[in-house]
Amino acid sequence: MRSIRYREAVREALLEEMDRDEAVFLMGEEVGHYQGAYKVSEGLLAQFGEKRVIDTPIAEAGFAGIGIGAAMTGLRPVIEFMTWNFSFVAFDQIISNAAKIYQMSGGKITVPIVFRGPNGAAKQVGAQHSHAVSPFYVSIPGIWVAIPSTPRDAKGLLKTAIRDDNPVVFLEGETLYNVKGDVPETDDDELIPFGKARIAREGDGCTIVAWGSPYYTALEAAEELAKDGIECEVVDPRTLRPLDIETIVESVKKTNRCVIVHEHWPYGGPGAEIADQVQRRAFDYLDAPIERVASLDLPMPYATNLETLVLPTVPRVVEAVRKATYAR
Amino acid sequence: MRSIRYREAVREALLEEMDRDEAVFLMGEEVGHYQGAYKVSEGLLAQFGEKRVIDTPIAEAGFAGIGIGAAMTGLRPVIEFMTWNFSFVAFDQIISNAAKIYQMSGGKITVPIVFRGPNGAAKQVGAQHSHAVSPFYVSIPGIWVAIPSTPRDAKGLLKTAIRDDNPVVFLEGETLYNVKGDVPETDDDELIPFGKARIAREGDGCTIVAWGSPYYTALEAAEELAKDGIECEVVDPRTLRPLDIETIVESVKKTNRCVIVHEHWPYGGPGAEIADQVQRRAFDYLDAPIERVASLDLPMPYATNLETLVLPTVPRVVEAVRKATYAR
Amino acid sequence: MTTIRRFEEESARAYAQGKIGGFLHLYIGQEAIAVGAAHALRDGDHVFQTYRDHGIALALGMTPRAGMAELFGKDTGCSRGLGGSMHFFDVENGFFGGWGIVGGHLALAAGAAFKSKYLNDGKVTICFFGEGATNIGGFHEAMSLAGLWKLPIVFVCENNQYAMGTPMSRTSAIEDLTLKAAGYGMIGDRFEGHDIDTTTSRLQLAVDRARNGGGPTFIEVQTYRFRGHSMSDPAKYRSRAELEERKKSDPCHIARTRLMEAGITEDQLDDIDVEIDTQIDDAIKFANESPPASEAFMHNSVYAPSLITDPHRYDPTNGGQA
Amino acid sequence: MTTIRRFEEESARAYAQGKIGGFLHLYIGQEAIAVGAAHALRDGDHVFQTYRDHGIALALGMTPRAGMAELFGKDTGCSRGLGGSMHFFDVENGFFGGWGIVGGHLALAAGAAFKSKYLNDGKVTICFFGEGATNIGGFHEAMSLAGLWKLPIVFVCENNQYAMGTPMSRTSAIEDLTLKAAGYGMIGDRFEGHDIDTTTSRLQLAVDRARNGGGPTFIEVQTYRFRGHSMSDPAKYRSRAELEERKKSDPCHIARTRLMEAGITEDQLDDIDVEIDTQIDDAIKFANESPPASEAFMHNSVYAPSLITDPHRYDPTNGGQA
Ligand SMILES: Cc1ncc(C[n+]2csc(CCOP(=O)(O)OP(=O)(O)O)c2C)c(N)n1
Ligand SMILES: Cc1ncc(C[n+]2csc(CCOP(=O)(O)OP(=O)(O)O)c2C)c(N)n1
Ligand SMILES: [Mg+2]
Ligand SMILES: [Mg+2]
Repeated sequence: MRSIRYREAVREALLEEMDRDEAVFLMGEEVGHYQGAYKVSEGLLAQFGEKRVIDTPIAEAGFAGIGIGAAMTGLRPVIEFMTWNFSFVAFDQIISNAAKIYQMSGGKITVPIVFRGPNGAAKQVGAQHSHAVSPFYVSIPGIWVAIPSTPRDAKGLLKTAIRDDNPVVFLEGETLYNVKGDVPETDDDELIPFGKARIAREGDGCTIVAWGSPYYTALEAAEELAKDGIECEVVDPRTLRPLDIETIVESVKKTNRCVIVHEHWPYGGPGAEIADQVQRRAFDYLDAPIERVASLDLPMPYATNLETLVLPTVPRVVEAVRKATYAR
Repeated sequence: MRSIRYREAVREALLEEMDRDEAVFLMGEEVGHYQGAYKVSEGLLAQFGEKRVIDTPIAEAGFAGIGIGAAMTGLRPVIEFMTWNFSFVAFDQIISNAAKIYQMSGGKITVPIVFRGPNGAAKQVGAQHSHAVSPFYVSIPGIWVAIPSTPRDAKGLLKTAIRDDNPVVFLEGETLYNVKGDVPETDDDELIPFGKARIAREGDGCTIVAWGSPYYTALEAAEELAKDGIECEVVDPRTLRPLDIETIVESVKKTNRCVIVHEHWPYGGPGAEIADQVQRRAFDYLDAPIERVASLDLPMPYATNLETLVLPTVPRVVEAVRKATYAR
Repeated sequence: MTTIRRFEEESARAYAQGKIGGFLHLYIGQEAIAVGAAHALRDGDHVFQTYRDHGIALALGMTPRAGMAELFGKDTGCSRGLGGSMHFFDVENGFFGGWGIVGGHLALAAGAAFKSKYLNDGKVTICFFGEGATNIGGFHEAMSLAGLWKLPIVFVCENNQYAMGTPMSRTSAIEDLTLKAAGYGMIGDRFEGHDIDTTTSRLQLAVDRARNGGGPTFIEVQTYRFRGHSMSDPAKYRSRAELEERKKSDPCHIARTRLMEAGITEDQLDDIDVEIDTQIDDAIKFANESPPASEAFMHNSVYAPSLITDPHRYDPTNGGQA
Repeated sequence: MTTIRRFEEESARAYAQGKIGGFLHLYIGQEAIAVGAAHALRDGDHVFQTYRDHGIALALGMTPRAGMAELFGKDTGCSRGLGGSMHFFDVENGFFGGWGIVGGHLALAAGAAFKSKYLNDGKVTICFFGEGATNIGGFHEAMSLAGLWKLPIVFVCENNQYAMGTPMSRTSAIEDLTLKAAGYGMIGDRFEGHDIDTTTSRLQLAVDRARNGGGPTFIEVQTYRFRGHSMSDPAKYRSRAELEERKKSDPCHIARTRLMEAGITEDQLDDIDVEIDTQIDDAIKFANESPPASEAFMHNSVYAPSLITDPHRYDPTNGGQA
């Protein structure tokens, strides 16, 4: 194990997979000569050349579609959206094409493609650049949705994503790129399977399900709550589709409480889905209503004093757990 | 009251609002000379002329954007998507522009616009043309989402939508256009408020929340269940954003059971959101887990024998209610 | 071409009988383009088309059986009954669909061409679309990228004068669509598409150019559809006189003339017609008797065999859970 | 122009001090275009711009106070601190934003022009965007519709040679972007944008054409940005020599020369500069001292007063419930 940054973990996954398989290429805006808007692809152009590290014009629907067409005919594209905010102009390509081709072709054509890029609020980038997009993509059958919280998960899940024969929406954390964490040695080739949650912290006081940036908020809140004797079990689903609901339900059956913490808006999405499934599958075990801590239901304001209020915070998570444990 | 078709109800709302206010216009593909792909705008071109009933090229993002720009500067556009499937190419216009402008402009610019058109599966139109889009739009703050099930609601809600100063996503039922129902006389000018659910059928055995096409499936199932002595209360939210959760929760507090029936895919969306809110707000009243009846989680197949299996059916609703009432 | 014509006529009939559902867009009147394209291409090349896709699929070699069974929603159909009329697929013959979102498949086709450039495999891609599609962003982005990267692709705009009920005069500021080509640094070509000899030779030029590294071409082919946009369209927006005038350049008749010029006798042609009738009858029979689309397969059609937690535990009845 | 220049220099400084956050895209080097446009327009006309929007906002009459306070995230800002650098708005002065999605605002601008045609109100709309935006679908659809409907709009492509780190040679198959205009049935114009006299007169031509019912114009203005794409971009993709060469045609210097040619003395110009300095200092002070963006207003900023069930019961802390 070595401690590396999330950004480097993503980069290593790209590098190793491109090295392993000639069919893998990286395409997107500023991924090559500029080394990536967030420097995720640093050095890749030098290593693999313009053929495999491809700078594009600003045409997300176009190059997402080119990726899908290339995947249909035998390549394994990794398409970078500079941020997931820009995927909305390519939304139709993902929902109408990528997600449907295997089915519409009667199972004849596979679409091994990864769409990746930073997701969620950065800092003060305002209403059009702060979207947490998981609610839009999780509901679509035919694609997988991965959302790694740690460097190790980022690397291992991206390697799996690239090798999977289905389209994968891969949501990196814009605010996580600098986070450091343990990652196996480069010769380890660790593939983290989809649909397998990770228990980040054990406890029997309350289950907290959290992913992405707020995963760290949840861990911090858990430490705080531990001081008051509430030991939280923090579960990170790692992939939202497939969703490892069993691990979450098992945890809730043990703790009898559940709080869900995420960055996306409150209405619907994986946050609501997990709540719904938990109430159904662990109905007799729940000692309190499931609580959710989400972003406020509004467009992200620019001003920093307001942005802070919109995102899930430690106090908000603490409060939710107290509510779920009748401790307040 | 007169009995008219859902299609005519929508048309009447358009006609009356265009008649009332010169700023209202209708724009979309084939809305004019062709009288609408589903004949919703029949006769409107003759009545209002090409200035106000505007046929467009195939450029959904373009004319959605033109509508938004026109709304920003004083007009009140009604933009028709021939079907909501085609809104995906205009998704960015709705989420990044329409929904954000009031906020980004510091409350200076309003966007009184209605996006409307048929939603959901028609019959055998396949994977790319059968989307039930509510999960994508409900999660976005800054827009309202209406989904009328009956002709009366269609008319009254559309009139409200056109008069509201916010962007409205108005989801008509492609399979509902021929449904007949009572609608007030034309001089009545009934405006149905947003965020007010309608109790379509009273009962104390189980609450069924249903909207759109499956609303009728739910009503049918309720009749069937009544034969076995289970009297269902059927609640139609009418608008999904704002969502009248109080009425739903009140009903559940009475019946102690809840089944949610909808056409969209199971993961997330309003179906999951309602379940989540009910479990939280009526936790102590629930005698059984909340059940959901949704479309199967797959791209819509073309073959009619399969399509039937994908959509919510009366037997599936009956089964879910039996489960929720421990009656099976 | 007659096979296509007869296939389409029989599917119209089957649609009226309720054996086919959903949307059905017929290619009648435009056959010379698809067949010309098939002539111009080689094995292993790629073709993408809109929902109006029966013609090209048959021209490339799909059997009428596989096509008709698809329309009937049968497991033996070219997309196992899941795709339907708009989503024919036949990868073995180079046919990559059958797409329903206007403009949505142009980038996919550019992607196939990108693959050919990447692998340097010498293959060419043809992408068809209607004149109505030239106004949507998907057209622009695919054209821009193909022009920039000099991809081996031919964009063929089948200008049949109408997009559903709307004549081009009401959707385009220009009449000659090849004016757009220069904006993408692309060569343009424009010709009438009724005569199989013309379509073959002109498409061949562009295909050869693409294959020889000369980059993409944008082609506007003037054509006309004799039926409504789809089966539900009575086509009231055009006059009977207009239609009759257009039918004078029926590509099937022209092809027949060409064959006779080439020395084929009337009798020989009649024999071929009989053969084709038999083939189409057989396709209908086959489609009728085939088993319906498979429920088991439908459940397995969402994801290709996958690397998610073993075993493959995906269950479509319960949203997105492994 | 100097006001813009000084405003931006001070905002760069404030950004370095952490008083401004997020993305900050400076207009330095392109000022002659915004000011020329402001000259060419009348009160009540509409302007739409990208995220690189401070220049045009000030040129149209926004006070440096309102602009700087917005950058500082203050309630007194032009968008009450909710918009930030990329989303300036000033409807009173005809400025309709400030947009962050490349290509996303072109159709909005066409919509404002559509409104003018609908109401026959004699107003004109100018829409600015970068050369990088010409590859995206939003450009194409807005151009197509404006060309088709002959909307009173001027599309101004500020070709500053780079889209973030990418020179146009790597994103466009053509060098002269006005080649695209013909494909939309539109008139094109192309000129260097360093000299305020040129920009004013050439933009005036297009604005007048639009106002007089002559339809839209597509203009490519050759320009250059002296800073990086945004504050986080060190602009390593271009040489110092290139930058120095370009700085020789600094539009502010040229404007100064023009004023002196027109008889304004050096002293008079220096006096103006001092005045501008004072104004910008005042703006900084004002921004510093203004109250932060309002939480109460944030909660009320999601929906305009509405017809939903009375009273207005929308609660953003609890997703979408009335
Ligand atoms: C994005 C999108 N918008 C609208 C439609 C509905 N639609 C299907 S075909 C069609 C007309 C297309 O005309 P054209 O491109 O000329 O092709 P043709 O049908 O004439 O072959 C329309 C509007 C669609 N499928 N996709
Ligand atoms: C749809 C979309 N894709 C990507 C981006 C990220 N992005 C912001 S500005 C920019 C470059 C734009 O270049 P250009 O259009 O030339 O304008 P300039 O910044 O040079 O004024 C990019 C890629 C975006 N904002 N929107
Ligand atoms: Mg056509
Ligand atoms: Mg630029």
